[in-house]
Amino acid sequence: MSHVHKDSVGAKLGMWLFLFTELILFGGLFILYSVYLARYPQQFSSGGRQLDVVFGTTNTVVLLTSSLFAAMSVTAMKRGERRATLALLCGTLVCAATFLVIKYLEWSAKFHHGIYPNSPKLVAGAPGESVFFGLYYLTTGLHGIHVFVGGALITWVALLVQKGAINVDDNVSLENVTLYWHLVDLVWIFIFPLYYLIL
Amino acid sequence: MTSAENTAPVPGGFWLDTGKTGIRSWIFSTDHKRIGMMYFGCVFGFFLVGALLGVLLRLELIAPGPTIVTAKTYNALFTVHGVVMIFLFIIPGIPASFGNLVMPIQIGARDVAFPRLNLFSWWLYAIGALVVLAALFTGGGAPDTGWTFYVPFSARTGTNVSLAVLGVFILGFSSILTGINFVTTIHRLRAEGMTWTRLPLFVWSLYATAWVQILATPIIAITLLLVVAERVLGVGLFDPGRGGDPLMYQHLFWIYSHPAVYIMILPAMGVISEIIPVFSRKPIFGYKMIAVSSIGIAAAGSVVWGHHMFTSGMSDTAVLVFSFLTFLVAIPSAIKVFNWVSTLYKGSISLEAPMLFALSFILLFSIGGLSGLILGAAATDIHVHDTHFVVGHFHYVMFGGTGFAFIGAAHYWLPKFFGRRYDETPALIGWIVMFIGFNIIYFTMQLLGMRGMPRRYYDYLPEFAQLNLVATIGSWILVLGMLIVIVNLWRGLLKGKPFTGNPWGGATLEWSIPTPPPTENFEEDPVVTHGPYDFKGAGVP
Amino acid sequence: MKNQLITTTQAVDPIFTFLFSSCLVLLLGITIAMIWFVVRYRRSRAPEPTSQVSGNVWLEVVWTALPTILVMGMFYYGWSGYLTLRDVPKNAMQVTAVARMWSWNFIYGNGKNSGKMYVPVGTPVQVNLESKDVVHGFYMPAFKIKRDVVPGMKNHVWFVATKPGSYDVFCSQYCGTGHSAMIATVEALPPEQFYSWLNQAQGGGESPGRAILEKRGCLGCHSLDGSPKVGPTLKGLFGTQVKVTRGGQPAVVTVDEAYLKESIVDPGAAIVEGFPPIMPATTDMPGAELEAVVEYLEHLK
Amino acid sequence: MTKDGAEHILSYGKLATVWMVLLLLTAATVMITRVEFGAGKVWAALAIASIKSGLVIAFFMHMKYEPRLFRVLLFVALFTLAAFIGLTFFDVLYR
Ligand code: HEA
Ligand code: HEA
Ligand code: HEC
Ligand code: CUA
Ligand SMILES: [Cu+2]
Repeated sequence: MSHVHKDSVGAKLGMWLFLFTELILFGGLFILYSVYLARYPQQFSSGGRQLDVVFGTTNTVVLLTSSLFAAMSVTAMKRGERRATLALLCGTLVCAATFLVIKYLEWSAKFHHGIYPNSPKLVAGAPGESVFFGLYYLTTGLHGIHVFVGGALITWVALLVQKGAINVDDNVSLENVTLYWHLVDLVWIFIFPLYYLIL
Repeated sequence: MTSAENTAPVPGGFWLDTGKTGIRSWIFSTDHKRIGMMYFGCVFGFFLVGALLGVLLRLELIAPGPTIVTAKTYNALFTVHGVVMIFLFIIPGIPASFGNLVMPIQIGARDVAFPRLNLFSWWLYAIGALVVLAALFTGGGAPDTGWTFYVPFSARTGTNVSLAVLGVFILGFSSILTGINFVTTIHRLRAEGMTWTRLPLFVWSLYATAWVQILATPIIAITLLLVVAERVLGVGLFDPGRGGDPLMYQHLFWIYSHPAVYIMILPAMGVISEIIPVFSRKPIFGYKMIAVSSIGIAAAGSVVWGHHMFTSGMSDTAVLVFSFLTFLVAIPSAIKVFNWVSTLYKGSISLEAPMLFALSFILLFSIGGLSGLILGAAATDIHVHDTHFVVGHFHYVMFGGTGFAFIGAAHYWLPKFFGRRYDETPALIGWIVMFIGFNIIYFTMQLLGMRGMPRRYYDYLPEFAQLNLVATIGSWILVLGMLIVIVNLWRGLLKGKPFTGNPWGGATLEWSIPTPPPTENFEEDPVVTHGPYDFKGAGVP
Repeated sequence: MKNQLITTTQAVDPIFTFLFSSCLVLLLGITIAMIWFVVRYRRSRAPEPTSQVSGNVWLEVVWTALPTILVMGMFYYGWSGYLTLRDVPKNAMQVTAVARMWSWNFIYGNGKNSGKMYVPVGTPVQVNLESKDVVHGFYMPAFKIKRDVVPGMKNHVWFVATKPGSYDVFCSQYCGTGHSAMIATVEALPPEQFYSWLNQAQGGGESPGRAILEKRGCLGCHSLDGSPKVGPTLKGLFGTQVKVTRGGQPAVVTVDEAYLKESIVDPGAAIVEGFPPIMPATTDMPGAELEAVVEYLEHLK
Repeated sequence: MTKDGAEHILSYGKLATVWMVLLLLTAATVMITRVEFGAGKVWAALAIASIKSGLVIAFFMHMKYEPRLFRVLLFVALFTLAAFIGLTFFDVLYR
């Protein structure tokens, strides 16, 4: 009867629909990736070998762990453990920051070697190589933006938890934000082998 | 039936019942009806802007050689005409305005699932529109790429493509959020008894549309970002000099933009499916087939994008596959047309304005759709691709289809929200003039295309002069008709005769609540006991 | 005689006829039914609906199945015609069409090139399409053929002229300011005439500078007769004073040899007032050609 | 109002187990891709990535405990993306 009833299933449905759009947003880049991989297997492979597997693997572990923290924070909230929730969310944030720092190091190393969009080195190099690194920067860049946004959202829900606006009975926002965070992880699960390993 | 026949009541309902009427009560309102109204105002405004540009295009083409503008201006004109019409008028057109206005009422809800998100969508729309407009006057001036933004040209032209594309990106975001909101609303907020088979067909069509918005729009988002990356960062993903493939841009663009044409037409089909049974006083023929064919069009329509690329140098295998799939889309469309026509059989047909527009929709959409078959067949598309035949095709489906449905919907539903109505006679005259003008301009364009006049041509050979002159004259007739219709509708809504009760005799829920609807829509949560076209069950006389 | 050659027009025209006539029949059927229903069952004549049927399974099946069969026929017919357009006859003569903003240049096997395409009547011609900049479209309405000219991609079309005459080539894919001016002519000549043209020395009698302007596509943007095009006319240019913007500053230069060379090699350096900065830089022009062009422009009065 | 069943709460232990498996799978991908077996690598790595994402979706994202509708819709979205990629390859592969 009441106009402002909370429909948590509806809210989650909405969030999932939004995640589909994110999936397809990255999907566009994966379409390009698969097409250009089919066209330039050699250059992709040599490009991939120039990426740092150690950085990549570390970041994978960092993100998986952050996802674990995020998922646990939901469990904690539903059990009414507010302090634990906050601690876990902070853990997630730390992981997010670590991820971004590592990404920064990785990118600057590449820049240092003269590999960045439109760099003279890439312009002069084999055609497929410039495509590979172009895609690499766009994909990881877009992903990085998502990590950043996800971090901001987590901070926001952490504040709400702190205030008690998110609590045992009403915690869809927390669930939804963690869903978003898992998506960021999900995308990385594919970026990692495709760019760092396969080739 | 109405006691208030000659006392002219001021509009009440959601306009006044909250006691708030200032501009802030609108632009920060989360009421789906107010948001729908705001969308309607903006969308309609942009339609007029786009139409003015279209008339200028025709004026330039009145005779060969330069007439009123330079080549560069002409190119900017059709680009802006296309962008405004597609992204600011027709895509948000019916779903965001009439969808917002009536869909929640039709399913017996008090609002959409996420009212604040709904408001946010409108804001994004407004901001995106402003950004697009800003692109016209800043940087290198209005973009001159065509609404398709094909690379490499869009990557190297000096005009302000980046900003325009960013605006479209924001508009895409707005469209996505509306889609998410509608799917969730339709799944979660149906009133008790509102089963899937009692859903009005307009709601079905919005549901299918919303899915296309959700699943296809992200692709245009990323594509447009790539264009910006191409221009600003020089990434070179589509630059053949660096191993990029310009055709991949075309694929990505059409992966969205073909499904987008079904974002444009499906809600229009929904409107027609509402109007036809009401004005024939007969249940719609083949309810289930019409509902399912909306989903069918959305699904099949998502996999036919390659038909825009038959001449591009795409592989012949792809031509085969995409041509085949294109023809599949025609089948659900045919089902709808046949069912609409059958609904008329043995009905009691009243030719008021909404019905006139609905019936002309069927005709014009059929002409446009059938010409789409000529484009879908590989051999014939080669000749008419990128000619005025295509221009004729899409104006038939977009303007003759969606545009006419939009105007029909305005005559059908707006009185419900204003509490006043337009006059029938001027509407009839305006409609006749429009219909004649419309066919003169766009049928002539198809003839021009058959004779080989390419589109996006500022200047043309003398052999095309006569037909172009005819088309331009047609555009003036069309303007005249539109003016009559619009002025009549506008005056009617503000000062016309009162409109209360259920004058059309509709059986969907919006006709069961007061006019104009109160902010809360329903005093009590409704319980639905009859189908949307069960006029007897709804107690409609 | 050789076995019958199906021209592109012969392949496509019957498909148009078939499609248009089936569409016309459908459209007429729908229109007539609608008008008839509206007249017969208008409210003044039929105040109450006389039926409340809301569906019929058999009708649905019929009007799903029949259109399916029809459109499959349309698809198949359209596809088979497309195959003819793609299937180049074995003995086809090869010509390369080079598209740039906004002109066409046609290059023949023996190195001869021309801004107008000459073809022998009766011999199939395969046109190989090459773009120097953006996407263009090679469109010959008379032969119902069209193919995009995509940079970095090998595309082709073929056609055969059965009658002598001249035909238009349009650029069908939007390519910027000069898009609608990117028109060329195809002259179909009797074979003897064609071969004597083909074997004539390049630019016979014409100055070499002019031939270079044509080959390089300069004439797409510059006229030699004083008429304005996308770029300033080259007629009588030498020795005049032009207002330009150099490094953001307005300046006046007298057109001399150095300025001409600069304009060609680095057109961005000085932009003529009233024109957009769109001229592509020509960096791959051998010195001798450059001299020839400048020499020609000096005397173009 | 319908209350949508008792909410399912995942235990920390279960989440941690999933995390362990994810780490193992990551290690497996790195290893697999270091050995030489040509194009098979691509598919192997993608297969593992799919399993990993399946785990994340099912447990971290609770999909396993959501109404069936959610799974159907997810399938629709994935299928759409697959169709986009697949149909593009009709061009790319046969050009
Ligand atoms: C509202 C928008 C809309 C709609 C609904 C459609 C509907 C269709 N379109 Fe259209 N189209 C556009 C908007 C739209 N189009 C635009 C904007 C472009 C150009 C973009 C650009 O380049 O700028 C375009 C371009 C376009 C092309 C590319 C042309 C080219 O550039 O070479 C093709 C090719 O296949 C095509 C085909 C079709 C088909 C087969 C349908 C079908 O869905 C039509 C189905 C309808 C019917 C078939 C008619 C009704 C049915 C009957 C009357 C019953 C009898 C029918 C049978 C028995 C089959 N369209
Ligand atoms: C919904 C979509 C829509 C609509 C409704 C229209 C409506 C019109 N269009 Fe549009 N058109 C497009 C979408 C649309 N167009 C698109 C997508 C393109 C492709 C762009 C590209 O190539 O990139 C295009 C291209 C296009 C071209 C081809 C340009 C070229 O290729 O060279 C032309 C040329 O004649 C044209 C003309 C018109 C005209 C005369 C109208 C008229 O029908 C408008 C008539 C309506 C009115 C005039 C309304 C009445 C107005 C008033 C009452 C206000 C007062 C107005 C005046 C006094 C003038 N359009
Ligand atoms: C894309 C169209 C285009 C093409 C192709 C083109 N030009 Fe230009 N050209 C221009 C424009 C526009 C200007 C004026 C703006 C500027 O100075 O850059 C110009 C300017 C010039 C000028 C200076 C004219 C003056 O009035 O000062 C010369 C000389 C010239 N072009 C020669 C050539 C030659 C030679 C070629 C072929 C190798 C060529 N152009 C190809 C568009 C073009
Ligand atoms: Cu070249 Cu259009
Ligand atoms: Cu299409």
